[in-house]
Amino acid sequence: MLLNINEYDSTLLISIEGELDHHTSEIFREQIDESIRGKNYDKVILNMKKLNFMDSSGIGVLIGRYKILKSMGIDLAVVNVNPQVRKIFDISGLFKIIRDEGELKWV
Amino acid sequence: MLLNINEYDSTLLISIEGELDHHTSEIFREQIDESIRGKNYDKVILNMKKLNFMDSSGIGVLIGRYKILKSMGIDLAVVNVNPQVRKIFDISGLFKIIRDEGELKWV
Amino acid sequence: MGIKNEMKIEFMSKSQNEAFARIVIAAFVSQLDPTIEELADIKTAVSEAVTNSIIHGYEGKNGYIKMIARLLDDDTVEIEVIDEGKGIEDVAQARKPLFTTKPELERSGMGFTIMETFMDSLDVYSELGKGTKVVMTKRIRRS
Amino acid sequence: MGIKNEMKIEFMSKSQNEAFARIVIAAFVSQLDPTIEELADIKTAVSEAVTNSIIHGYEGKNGYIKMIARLLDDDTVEIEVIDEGKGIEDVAQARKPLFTTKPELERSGMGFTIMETFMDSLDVYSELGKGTKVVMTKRIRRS
Ligand SMILES: Nc1ncnc2c1ncn2[C@@H]1O[C@H](COP(=O)(O)OP(=O)(O)O)[C@@H](O)[C@H]1O
Ligand SMILES: Nc1ncnc2c1ncn2[C@@H]1O[C@H](COP(=O)(O)OP(=O)(O)O)[C@@H](O)[C@H]1O
Repeated sequence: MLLNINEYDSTLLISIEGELDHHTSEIFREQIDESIRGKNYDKVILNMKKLNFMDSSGIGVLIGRYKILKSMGIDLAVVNVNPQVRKIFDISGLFKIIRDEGELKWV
Repeated sequence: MLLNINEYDSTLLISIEGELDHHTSEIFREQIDESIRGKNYDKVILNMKKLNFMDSSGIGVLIGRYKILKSMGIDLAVVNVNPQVRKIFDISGLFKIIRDEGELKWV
Repeated sequence: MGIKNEMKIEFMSKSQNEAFARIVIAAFVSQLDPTIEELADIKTAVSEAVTNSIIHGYEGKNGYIKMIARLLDDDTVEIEVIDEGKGIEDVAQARKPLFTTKPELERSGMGFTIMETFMDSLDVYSELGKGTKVVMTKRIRRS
Repeated sequence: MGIKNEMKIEFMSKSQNEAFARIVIAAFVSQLDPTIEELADIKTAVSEAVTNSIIHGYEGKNGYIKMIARLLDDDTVEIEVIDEGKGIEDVAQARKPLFTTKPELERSGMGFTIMETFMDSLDVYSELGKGTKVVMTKRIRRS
Protein backbone atom coordinates (compact mmCIF):
# COMPACT_ATOMS: atom_id res chain seq x y z
CA MET A 1 0.00 0.00 0.00
CA LEU A 2 1.20 3.47 -0.94
CA LEU A 3 -0.16 6.87 0.05
CA ASN A 4 0.16 9.93 -2.13
CA ILE A 5 -0.57 13.03 -0.05
CA ASN A 6 -1.25 16.49 -1.51
CA GLU A 7 -2.41 19.80 -0.02
CA TYR A 8 -4.87 22.07 -1.86
CA ASP A 9 -5.47 25.22 0.21
CA SER A 10 -7.26 23.95 3.29
CA THR A 11 -7.98 20.49 1.88
CA LEU A 12 -5.76 17.43 2.21
CA LEU A 13 -6.14 14.93 -0.63
CA ILE A 14 -4.83 11.44 0.17
CA SER A 15 -4.69 8.91 -2.67
CA ILE A 16 -4.44 5.26 -1.57
CA GLU A 17 -2.85 2.70 -3.86
CA GLY A 18 -2.86 -1.07 -3.29
CA GLU A 19 -4.51 -3.07 -0.54
CA LEU A 20 -5.73 -1.98 2.89
CA ASP A 21 -5.69 -4.94 5.26
CA HIS A 22 -4.35 -5.61 8.76
CA HIS A 23 -0.77 -5.82 7.44
CA THR A 24 -0.88 -2.42 5.72
CA SER A 25 -3.24 -0.63 8.13
CA GLU A 26 -0.43 0.23 10.56
CA ILE A 27 1.51 2.25 8.02
CA PHE A 28 -1.76 3.79 6.78
CA ARG A 29 -2.56 4.92 10.32
CA GLU A 30 0.93 6.31 10.99
CA GLN A 31 1.22 8.23 7.73
CA ILE A 32 -2.21 9.82 7.98
CA ASP A 33 -1.85 10.75 11.64
CA GLU A 34 1.55 12.26 10.83
CA SER A 35 0.21 14.32 7.94
CA ILE A 36 -2.59 15.95 9.97
CA ARG A 37 -0.68 16.44 13.23
CA GLY A 38 -0.81 20.12 14.26
CA LYS A 39 -2.42 21.19 10.97
CA ASN A 40 -5.78 22.84 10.64
CA TYR A 41 -7.28 21.64 7.41
CA ASP A 42 -11.00 22.06 6.78
CA LYS A 43 -11.28 18.74 5.04
CA VAL A 44 -9.55 15.47 4.26
CA ILE A 45 -10.50 13.60 1.06
CA LEU A 46 -9.48 9.97 0.59
CA ASN A 47 -9.14 9.11 -3.10
CA MET A 48 -9.76 5.37 -3.40
CA LYS A 49 -9.45 5.01 -7.15
CA LYS A 50 -6.42 2.72 -6.86
CA LEU A 51 -7.44 0.94 -3.65
CA ASN A 52 -7.91 -2.61 -4.98
CA PHE A 53 -8.84 -4.33 -1.76
CA MET A 54 -10.08 -3.51 1.72
CA ASP A 55 -11.34 -5.72 4.54
CA SER A 56 -12.59 -5.10 8.09
CA SER A 57 -9.13 -4.01 9.26
CA GLY A 58 -9.68 -1.09 6.91
CA ILE A 59 -13.02 -0.31 8.56
CA GLY A 60 -11.31 -0.13 11.95
CA VAL A 61 -8.52 2.14 10.85
CA LEU A 62 -10.92 4.42 8.92
CA ILE A 63 -13.21 4.80 11.95
CA GLY A 64 -10.11 5.61 14.01
CA ARG A 65 -9.08 8.37 11.57
CA TYR A 66 -12.66 9.70 11.47
CA LYS A 67 -12.69 10.08 15.25
CA ILE A 68 -9.39 11.95 15.36
CA LEU A 69 -10.40 14.24 12.49
CA LYS A 70 -13.78 14.91 14.07
CA SER A 71 -12.15 15.91 17.36
CA MET A 72 -10.07 18.40 15.34
CA GLY A 73 -13.15 19.71 13.53
CA ILE A 74 -11.95 18.34 10.17
CA ASP A 75 -14.41 16.95 7.64
CA LEU A 76 -13.76 13.48 6.07
CA ALA A 77 -14.89 12.32 2.63
CA VAL A 78 -14.08 9.58 0.10
CA VAL A 79 -14.08 9.66 -3.69
CA ASN A 80 -13.76 7.03 -6.44
CA VAL A 81 -14.81 4.04 -4.32
CA ASN A 82 -14.68 0.80 -6.35
CA PRO A 83 -17.33 -1.96 -6.04
CA GLN A 84 -15.36 -4.28 -3.68
CA VAL A 85 -14.58 -1.44 -1.28
CA ARG A 86 -18.13 -0.04 -1.62
CA LYS A 87 -19.50 -3.36 -0.36
CA ILE A 88 -17.34 -3.09 2.76
CA PHE A 89 -18.48 0.51 3.31
CA ASP A 90 -22.13 -0.48 2.85
CA ILE A 91 -22.04 -3.46 5.19
CA SER A 92 -20.34 -1.50 7.96
CA GLY A 93 -22.33 1.70 7.67
CA LEU A 94 -19.12 3.68 7.05
CA PHE A 95 -20.93 6.00 4.65
CA LYS A 96 -22.91 7.32 7.62
CA ILE A 97 -19.77 8.92 9.02
CA ILE A 98 -17.57 9.31 5.95
CA ARG A 99 -19.28 11.23 3.15
CA ASP A 100 -19.22 9.67 -0.33
CA GLU A 101 -18.46 12.43 -2.81
CA GLY A 102 -18.77 10.13 -5.81
CA GLU A 103 -16.38 10.36 -8.68
CA LEU A 104 -13.50 12.81 -8.82
CA LYS A 105 -12.07 12.62 -12.31
CA TRP A 106 -8.85 14.63 -12.22
CA VAL A 107 -7.11 12.70 -9.43
CA MET B 1 -3.83 -21.12 -23.56
CA LEU B 2 -5.50 -19.90 -26.75
CA LEU B 3 -4.44 -20.33 -30.36
CA ASN B 4 -5.32 -17.85 -33.07
CA ILE B 5 -4.72 -19.45 -36.46
CA ASN B 6 -4.60 -17.51 -39.76
CA GLU B 7 -3.66 -18.46 -43.31
CA TYR B 8 -1.67 -16.11 -45.57
CA ASP B 9 -1.20 -17.71 -49.02
CA SER B 10 1.00 -20.70 -48.35
CA THR B 11 1.97 -19.63 -44.80
CA LEU B 12 0.12 -20.56 -41.62
CA LEU B 13 0.51 -18.02 -38.79
CA ILE B 14 -0.31 -19.37 -35.35
CA SER B 15 -0.45 -16.90 -32.46
CA ILE B 16 -0.19 -18.44 -28.98
CA GLU B 17 -1.70 -16.67 -25.99
CA GLY B 18 -1.22 -17.67 -22.36
CA GLU B 19 0.90 -20.45 -20.89
CA LEU B 20 2.32 -23.56 -22.54
CA ASP B 21 2.85 -26.26 -19.92
CA HIS B 22 1.94 -29.94 -19.59
CA HIS B 23 -1.70 -29.06 -18.88
CA THR B 24 -2.14 -26.96 -22.00
CA SER B 25 0.24 -28.85 -24.32
CA GLU B 26 -2.40 -31.46 -25.21
CA ILE B 27 -4.79 -28.92 -26.69
CA PHE B 28 -1.86 -27.15 -28.36
CA ARG B 29 -0.85 -30.42 -30.03
CA GLU B 30 -4.37 -31.29 -31.14
CA GLN B 31 -5.20 -27.88 -32.57
CA ILE B 32 -1.97 -27.56 -34.51
CA ASP B 33 -2.07 -31.10 -35.90
CA GLU B 34 -5.67 -30.49 -36.94
CA SER B 35 -4.86 -27.25 -38.73
CA ILE B 36 -2.08 -28.75 -40.87
CA ARG B 37 -3.72 -32.10 -41.63
CA GLY B 38 -3.90 -32.64 -45.38
CA LYS B 39 -2.75 -29.10 -46.14
CA ASN B 40 0.37 -28.21 -48.09
CA TYR B 41 1.68 -25.02 -46.61
CA ASP B 42 5.25 -23.93 -47.29
CA LYS B 43 5.71 -22.58 -43.82
CA VAL B 44 4.29 -22.40 -40.29
CA ILE B 45 5.13 -19.37 -38.12
CA LEU B 46 4.48 -19.44 -34.38
CA ASN B 47 3.88 -15.95 -33.02
CA MET B 48 4.89 -16.03 -29.35
CA LYS B 49 4.24 -12.40 -28.47
CA LYS B 50 1.53 -13.29 -25.95
CA LEU B 51 3.05 -16.56 -24.72
CA ASN B 52 3.77 -15.64 -21.10
CA PHE B 53 5.21 -18.91 -19.92
CA MET B 54 6.69 -22.10 -21.30
CA ASP B 55 8.45 -25.01 -19.61
CA SER B 56 9.97 -28.30 -20.82
CA SER B 57 6.55 -29.71 -21.70
CA GLY B 58 6.52 -26.98 -24.34
CA ILE B 59 9.90 -28.15 -25.64
CA GLY B 60 8.55 -31.66 -26.12
CA VAL B 61 5.41 -30.60 -27.92
CA LEU B 62 7.34 -28.17 -30.16
CA ILE B 63 9.86 -30.86 -31.16
CA GLY B 64 6.92 -33.14 -31.92
CA ARG B 65 5.33 -30.53 -34.24
CA TYR B 66 8.72 -29.86 -35.87
CA LYS B 67 9.07 -33.55 -36.75
CA ILE B 68 5.62 -33.79 -38.28
CA LEU B 69 6.07 -30.58 -40.28
CA LYS B 70 9.49 -31.67 -41.46
CA SER B 71 8.10 -34.97 -42.72
CA MET B 72 5.56 -32.93 -44.71
CA GLY B 73 8.29 -30.63 -46.07
CA ILE B 74 6.94 -27.64 -44.15
CA ASP B 75 9.27 -25.03 -42.67
CA LEU B 76 8.86 -23.95 -38.99
CA ALA B 77 9.77 -20.57 -37.51
CA VAL B 78 9.03 -18.51 -34.39
CA VAL B 79 8.65 -14.75 -33.97
CA ASN B 80 8.35 -12.39 -30.99
CA VAL B 81 9.93 -14.72 -28.41
CA ASN B 82 9.96 -13.12 -24.93
CA PRO B 83 12.92 -13.46 -22.51
CA GLN B 84 11.47 -16.28 -20.33
CA VAL B 85 10.62 -18.39 -23.38
CA ARG B 86 13.93 -17.50 -25.06
CA LYS B 87 15.78 -18.98 -22.09
CA ILE B 88 13.93 -22.28 -22.56
CA PHE B 89 14.71 -22.26 -26.29
CA ASP B 90 18.39 -21.51 -25.61
CA ILE B 91 18.85 -24.19 -22.95
CA SER B 92 17.22 -26.88 -25.09
CA GLY B 93 18.82 -26.00 -28.42
CA LEU B 94 15.36 -25.49 -29.96
CA PHE B 95 16.65 -22.63 -32.12
CA LYS B 96 18.75 -25.20 -34.00
CA ILE B 97 15.61 -26.76 -35.47
CA ILE B 98 13.08 -23.91 -35.23
CA ARG B 99 14.29 -20.72 -36.91
CA ASP B 100 14.06 -17.50 -34.93
CA GLU B 101 12.76 -14.80 -37.24
CA GLY B 102 13.03 -12.08 -34.61
CA GLU B 103 10.36 -9.47 -34.24
CA LEU B 104 7.23 -9.37 -36.38
CA LYS B 105 5.48 -6.11 -35.58
CA TRP B 106 2.09 -6.30 -37.28
CA VAL B 107 0.84 -9.49 -35.57
CA MET C 1 -20.48 -34.95 -2.73
CA GLY C 2 -17.42 -35.59 -4.89
CA ILE C 3 -14.29 -33.48 -4.64
CA LYS C 4 -13.07 -32.00 -7.91
CA ASN C 5 -9.92 -30.49 -6.48
CA GLU C 6 -8.44 -29.96 -3.05
CA MET C 7 -5.52 -28.16 -1.47
CA LYS C 8 -4.18 -27.72 2.03
CA ILE C 9 -1.77 -24.99 2.93
CA GLU C 10 0.03 -24.13 6.13
CA PHE C 11 1.81 -20.82 6.69
CA MET C 12 3.22 -18.78 9.54
CA SER C 13 1.06 -16.31 11.45
CA LYS C 14 2.79 -13.28 9.94
CA SER C 15 0.75 -10.37 8.67
CA GLN C 16 2.38 -10.43 5.22
CA ASN C 17 0.79 -13.86 4.76
CA GLU C 18 -2.69 -12.26 4.74
CA ALA C 19 -2.10 -11.06 1.17
CA PHE C 20 -0.44 -14.39 0.35
CA ALA C 21 -3.51 -16.33 1.53
CA ARG C 22 -5.75 -14.12 -0.63
CA ILE C 23 -3.68 -14.84 -3.74
CA VAL C 24 -3.64 -18.58 -3.02
CA ILE C 25 -7.40 -18.84 -2.57
CA ALA C 26 -8.05 -16.67 -5.63
CA ALA C 27 -5.78 -18.85 -7.79
CA PHE C 28 -7.45 -22.02 -6.54
CA VAL C 29 -11.04 -20.80 -6.93
CA SER C 30 -10.34 -19.37 -10.39
CA GLN C 31 -10.71 -22.90 -11.73
CA LEU C 32 -14.48 -22.52 -11.24
CA ASP C 33 -14.57 -19.39 -13.41
CA PRO C 34 -16.11 -17.13 -10.75
CA THR C 35 -17.25 -13.58 -11.44
CA ILE C 36 -15.02 -10.73 -10.25
CA GLU C 37 -17.46 -10.08 -7.43
CA GLU C 38 -17.54 -13.72 -6.29
CA LEU C 39 -13.76 -13.82 -6.28
CA ALA C 40 -13.53 -10.56 -4.31
CA ASP C 41 -16.07 -11.87 -1.77
CA ILE C 42 -14.05 -15.05 -1.21
CA LYS C 43 -10.74 -13.18 -0.92
CA THR C 44 -12.29 -10.82 1.62
CA ALA C 45 -13.76 -13.63 3.73
CA VAL C 46 -10.42 -15.50 3.75
CA SER C 47 -8.60 -12.29 4.65
CA GLU C 48 -10.90 -11.89 7.67
CA ALA C 49 -10.40 -15.44 8.90
CA VAL C 50 -6.61 -15.40 8.47
CA THR C 51 -6.29 -11.97 10.10
CA ASN C 52 -8.32 -13.21 13.07
CA SER C 53 -5.98 -16.17 13.56
CA ILE C 54 -2.96 -13.85 13.51
CA ILE C 55 -4.37 -11.12 15.78
CA HIS C 56 -6.74 -12.99 18.09
CA GLY C 57 -5.66 -16.64 17.81
CA TYR C 58 -1.90 -16.21 18.17
CA GLU C 59 -2.03 -12.59 19.39
CA GLY C 60 0.96 -11.64 17.26
CA LYS C 61 3.05 -14.61 18.44
CA ASN C 62 4.46 -17.26 16.10
CA GLY C 63 2.20 -20.09 15.08
CA TYR C 64 0.92 -21.88 12.02
CA ILE C 65 -2.32 -21.28 10.20
CA LYS C 66 -3.83 -23.97 8.03
CA MET C 67 -6.15 -23.27 5.12
CA ILE C 68 -7.96 -26.08 3.31
CA ALA C 69 -9.98 -25.50 0.16
CA ARG C 70 -12.11 -27.94 -1.79
CA LEU C 71 -13.96 -27.57 -5.06
CA LEU C 72 -17.07 -29.72 -4.84
CA ASP C 73 -19.03 -31.27 -7.69
CA ASP C 74 -21.81 -28.70 -7.60
CA ASP C 75 -19.34 -25.81 -8.04
CA THR C 76 -19.27 -24.99 -4.36
CA VAL C 77 -15.99 -23.99 -2.78
CA GLU C 78 -15.50 -25.04 0.84
CA ILE C 79 -12.79 -23.27 2.81
CA GLU C 80 -11.46 -24.03 6.28
CA VAL C 81 -9.13 -21.71 8.18
CA ILE C 82 -7.64 -23.31 11.29
CA ASP C 83 -5.36 -22.08 14.06
CA GLU C 84 -4.08 -23.63 17.27
CA GLY C 85 -4.27 -20.35 19.13
CA LYS C 86 -6.14 -19.22 22.25
CA GLY C 87 -9.66 -20.01 21.09
CA ILE C 88 -12.94 -18.17 21.56
CA GLU C 89 -14.83 -18.23 24.85
CA ASP C 90 -18.28 -17.43 23.52
CA VAL C 91 -18.66 -18.00 19.78
CA ALA C 92 -22.24 -16.65 19.58
CA GLN C 93 -21.13 -13.38 21.15
CA ALA C 94 -17.98 -13.20 18.98
CA ARG C 95 -20.09 -13.50 15.82
CA LYS C 96 -22.23 -10.46 16.69
CA PRO C 97 -21.62 -7.39 14.50
CA LEU C 98 -19.32 -4.84 16.18
CA PHE C 99 -18.21 -7.23 18.92
CA THR C 100 -14.45 -7.17 19.41
CA THR C 101 -12.10 -8.01 22.27
CA LYS C 102 -9.37 -5.79 20.81
CA PRO C 103 -10.84 -2.27 20.44
CA GLU C 104 -7.42 -0.87 21.43
CA LEU C 105 -6.08 -2.23 18.12
CA GLU C 106 -8.84 -0.36 16.26
CA ARG C 107 -10.60 -3.61 15.37
CA SER C 108 -14.07 -3.01 14.02
CA GLY C 109 -15.72 -6.23 15.16
CA MET C 110 -17.01 -6.75 11.62
CA GLY C 111 -14.87 -9.74 10.59
CA PHE C 112 -17.41 -12.51 11.22
CA THR C 113 -20.23 -10.37 9.84
CA ILE C 114 -18.32 -9.98 6.57
CA MET C 115 -17.56 -13.71 6.34
CA GLU C 116 -21.24 -14.45 6.95
CA THR C 117 -22.50 -11.92 4.42
CA PHE C 118 -19.99 -12.65 1.65
CA MET C 119 -20.21 -16.45 1.84
CA ASP C 120 -23.22 -18.78 1.69
CA SER C 121 -22.46 -20.45 5.01
CA LEU C 122 -20.17 -19.93 8.00
CA ASP C 123 -19.48 -22.32 10.85
CA VAL C 124 -17.14 -21.52 13.71
CA TYR C 125 -15.70 -24.24 15.97
CA SER C 126 -13.52 -23.12 18.85
CA GLU C 127 -12.17 -24.37 22.14
CA LEU C 128 -10.38 -22.20 24.68
CA GLY C 129 -6.66 -22.94 24.73
CA LYS C 130 -6.97 -25.29 21.75
CA GLY C 131 -7.73 -23.14 18.74
CA THR C 132 -10.35 -22.12 16.22
CA LYS C 133 -11.67 -23.54 12.97
CA VAL C 134 -13.77 -21.48 10.58
CA VAL C 135 -15.60 -23.33 7.78
CA MET C 136 -17.13 -21.32 4.94
CA THR C 137 -18.82 -22.35 1.71
CA LYS C 138 -19.86 -20.45 -1.38
CA ARG C 139 -21.56 -21.71 -4.51
CA ILE C 140 -20.12 -20.29 -7.69
CA ARG C 141 -22.92 -19.50 -10.14
CA ARG C 142 -21.28 -19.85 -13.49
CA SER C 143 -21.41 -16.66 -15.48
CA MET D 1 20.05 -20.38 9.22
CA GLY D 2 16.90 -18.68 10.46
CA ILE D 3 13.58 -18.98 8.67
CA LYS D 4 11.86 -15.70 7.79
CA ASN D 5 8.74 -17.28 6.41
CA GLU D 6 7.55 -20.77 5.58
CA MET D 7 4.61 -22.43 3.89
CA LYS D 8 3.58 -25.99 3.13
CA ILE D 9 0.97 -26.82 0.55
CA GLU D 10 -0.58 -30.07 -0.55
CA PHE D 11 -2.65 -30.41 -3.70
CA MET D 12 -4.00 -33.14 -5.95
CA SER D 13 -1.95 -34.50 -8.86
CA LYS D 14 -4.14 -32.82 -11.47
CA SER D 15 -2.58 -31.00 -14.38
CA GLN D 16 -4.51 -27.78 -13.72
CA ASN D 17 -2.60 -27.56 -10.43
CA GLU D 18 0.65 -26.96 -12.34
CA ALA D 19 -0.42 -23.36 -12.99
CA PHE D 20 -1.77 -23.14 -9.43
CA ALA D 21 1.62 -24.20 -7.98
CA ARG D 22 3.36 -21.54 -10.09
CA ILE D 23 1.07 -18.79 -8.78
CA VAL D 24 1.53 -19.96 -5.18
CA ILE D 25 5.32 -20.02 -5.34
CA ALA D 26 5.42 -16.67 -7.15
CA ALA D 27 3.20 -15.06 -4.49
CA PHE D 28 5.34 -16.49 -1.70
CA VAL D 29 8.71 -15.56 -3.21
CA SER D 30 7.50 -12.04 -4.09
CA GLN D 31 8.14 -11.09 -0.46
CA LEU D 32 11.88 -11.10 -1.28
CA ASP D 33 11.39 -8.58 -4.10
CA PRO D 34 12.93 -10.77 -6.83
CA THR D 35 13.58 -9.53 -10.35
CA ILE D 36 11.18 -10.60 -13.10
CA GLU D 37 13.81 -13.06 -14.33
CA GLU D 38 14.41 -14.60 -10.90
CA LEU D 39 10.67 -15.03 -10.43
CA ALA D 40 10.29 -16.61 -13.89
CA ASP D 41 13.19 -19.01 -13.17
CA ILE D 42 11.61 -20.17 -9.91
CA LYS D 43 8.15 -20.58 -11.47
CA THR D 44 9.66 -22.63 -14.28
CA ALA D 45 11.64 -24.89 -11.94
CA VAL D 46 8.56 -25.51 -9.78
CA SER D 47 6.49 -26.21 -12.87
CA GLU D 48 9.02 -28.90 -13.90
CA ALA D 49 9.04 -30.60 -10.50
CA VAL D 50 5.25 -30.58 -10.11
CA THR D 51 4.71 -31.81 -13.67
CA ASN D 52 7.14 -34.67 -13.04
CA SER D 53 5.21 -35.76 -9.95
CA ILE D 54 1.97 -35.77 -11.95
CA ILE D 55 3.28 -37.53 -15.08
CA HIS D 56 6.05 -39.77 -13.76
CA GLY D 57 5.36 -40.06 -10.02
CA TYR D 58 1.64 -40.76 -10.13
CA GLU D 59 1.45 -41.53 -13.88
CA GLY D 60 -1.81 -39.64 -14.23
CA LYS D 61 -3.41 -41.40 -11.27
CA ASN D 62 -4.75 -39.58 -8.20
CA GLY D 63 -2.29 -38.66 -5.49
CA TYR D 64 -1.13 -35.71 -3.45
CA ILE D 65 1.83 -33.46 -4.13
CA LYS D 66 3.42 -31.48 -1.33
CA MET D 67 5.34 -28.27 -1.87
CA ILE D 68 7.26 -26.62 0.96
CA ALA D 69 8.88 -23.22 0.61
CA ARG D 70 11.07 -21.35 3.07
CA LEU D 71 12.54 -17.88 2.94
CA LEU D 72 15.86 -18.01 4.74
CA ASP D 73 17.68 -15.16 6.46
CA ASP D 74 20.13 -14.61 3.64
CA ASP D 75 17.35 -14.13 1.09
CA THR D 76 17.56 -17.66 -0.21
CA VAL D 77 14.37 -19.46 -1.07
CA GLU D 78 14.36 -23.22 -0.47
CA ILE D 79 11.66 -25.24 -2.22
CA GLU D 80 10.78 -28.92 -1.79
CA VAL D 81 8.41 -30.78 -4.10
CA ILE D 82 7.42 -34.19 -2.78
CA ASP D 83 5.31 -37.03 -4.14
CA GLU D 84 4.52 -40.53 -2.91
CA GLY D 85 4.55 -41.97 -6.40
CA LYS D 86 6.56 -44.67 -8.11
CA GLY D 87 10.03 -43.24 -7.50
CA ILE D 88 13.11 -43.11 -9.73
CA GLU D 89 15.30 -46.15 -10.30
CA ASP D 90 18.49 -44.35 -11.27
CA VAL D 91 18.57 -40.70 -10.24
CA ALA D 92 21.93 -39.94 -11.89
CA GLN D 93 20.62 -41.21 -15.22
CA ALA D 94 17.28 -39.40 -14.80
CA ARG D 95 19.08 -36.08 -14.29
CA LYS D 96 20.95 -36.33 -17.61
CA PRO D 97 19.76 -33.89 -20.30
CA LEU D 98 17.36 -35.47 -22.81
CA PHE D 99 16.84 -38.61 -20.71
CA THR D 100 13.17 -39.52 -20.47
CA THR D 101 11.20 -42.69 -19.78
CA LYS D 102 8.12 -41.30 -21.51
CA PRO D 103 9.13 -40.33 -25.07
CA GLU D 104 5.68 -41.52 -26.25
CA LEU D 105 4.19 -38.59 -24.32
CA GLU D 106 6.53 -36.21 -26.20
CA ARG D 107 8.54 -35.53 -23.05
CA SER D 108 11.78 -33.73 -23.81
CA GLY D 109 13.89 -35.06 -20.96
CA MET D 110 14.88 -31.48 -20.08
CA GLY D 111 12.99 -31.08 -16.78
CA PHE D 112 15.87 -31.74 -14.39
CA THR D 113 18.27 -29.78 -16.60
CA ILE D 114 16.02 -26.73 -16.36
CA MET D 115 15.66 -27.04 -12.59
CA GLU D 116 19.44 -27.31 -12.29
CA THR D 117 20.16 -24.39 -14.58
CA PHE D 118 17.50 -22.02 -13.26
CA MET D 119 18.14 -22.65 -9.56
CA ASP D 120 21.37 -22.43 -7.53
CA SER D 121 21.12 -25.99 -6.24
CA LEU D 122 19.10 -29.13 -6.92
CA ASP D 123 18.97 -32.32 -4.87
CA VAL D 124 16.85 -35.30 -5.80
CA TYR D 125 15.95 -38.01 -3.30
CA SER D 126 13.97 -40.97 -4.53
CA GLU D 127 13.10 -44.51 -3.60
CA LEU D 128 11.32 -46.97 -5.90
CA GLY D 129 7.74 -47.51 -4.82
CA LYS D 130 8.01 -44.81 -2.14
CA GLY D 131 8.25 -41.52 -3.94
CA THR D 132 10.46 -38.61 -4.87
CA LYS D 133 11.60 -35.42 -3.18
CA VAL D 134 13.20 -32.58 -5.10
CA VAL D 135 14.94 -29.84 -3.09
CA MET D 136 15.97 -26.63 -4.84
CA THR D 137 17.40 -23.36 -3.58
CA LYS D 138 17.92 -19.98 -5.13
CA ARG D 139 19.42 -16.86 -3.63
CA ILE D 140 17.52 -13.72 -4.50
CA ARG D 141 19.94 -10.90 -5.24
CA ARG D 142 18.00 -7.81 -4.30
CA SER D 143 17.54 -5.46 -7.20
N1 LIG E 1 -9.16 -17.18 15.37
C1 LIG E 1 -9.58 -16.59 16.52
N2 LIG E 1 -9.01 -16.92 17.71
C2 LIG E 1 -9.43 -16.34 18.86
N3 LIG E 1 -10.41 -15.41 18.93
C3 LIG E 1 -11.02 -15.05 17.78
C4 LIG E 1 -10.65 -15.61 16.53
N4 LIG E 1 -11.43 -15.06 15.57
C5 LIG E 1 -12.25 -14.21 16.19
N5 LIG E 1 -12.02 -14.19 17.54
C6 LIG E 1 -12.76 -13.39 18.55
O1 LIG E 1 -13.98 -12.94 17.97
C7 LIG E 1 -14.07 -11.51 18.03
C8 LIG E 1 -14.82 -10.98 16.83
O2 LIG E 1 -14.10 -11.24 15.62
P1 LIG E 1 -14.37 -10.35 14.32
O3 LIG E 1 -15.84 -10.31 14.07
O4 LIG E 1 -13.52 -10.86 13.24
O5 LIG E 1 -13.92 -8.87 14.75
P2 LIG E 1 -12.49 -8.23 15.05
O6 LIG E 1 -11.41 -9.05 14.41
O7 LIG E 1 -12.56 -6.89 14.45
O8 LIG E 1 -12.34 -8.20 16.56
C9 LIG E 1 -12.62 -11.05 18.13
O9 LIG E 1 -12.51 -9.76 18.71
C10 LIG E 1 -12.00 -12.15 18.98
O10 LIG E 1 -12.26 -11.95 20.34
N1 LIG F 1 8.68 -37.32 -9.53
C1 LIG F 1 9.13 -38.34 -10.30
N2 LIG F 1 8.72 -39.61 -10.09
C2 LIG F 1 9.17 -40.63 -10.86
N3 LIG F 1 10.05 -40.47 -11.87
C3 LIG F 1 10.50 -39.24 -12.14
C4 LIG F 1 10.07 -38.11 -11.39
N4 LIG F 1 10.70 -37.01 -11.88
C5 LIG F 1 11.48 -37.44 -12.88
N5 LIG F 1 11.37 -38.77 -13.06
C6 LIG F 1 12.10 -39.59 -14.05
O1 LIG F 1 13.19 -38.82 -14.52
C7 LIG F 1 13.12 -38.71 -15.95
C8 LIG F 1 13.70 -37.39 -16.40
O2 LIG F 1 12.91 -36.31 -15.92
P1 LIG F 1 12.95 -34.89 -16.65
O3 LIG F 1 14.37 -34.47 -16.79
O4 LIG F 1 12.06 -33.96 -15.92
O5 LIG F 1 12.39 -35.18 -18.11
P2 LIG F 1 10.91 -35.56 -18.64
O6 LIG F 1 9.88 -35.15 -17.64
O7 LIG F 1 10.79 -34.80 -19.91
O8 LIG F 1 10.92 -37.05 -18.86
C9 LIG F 1 11.66 -38.90 -16.28
O9 LIG F 1 11.47 -39.34 -17.60
C10 LIG F 1 11.25 -39.95 -15.25
O10 LIG F 1 11.63 -41.25 -15.65
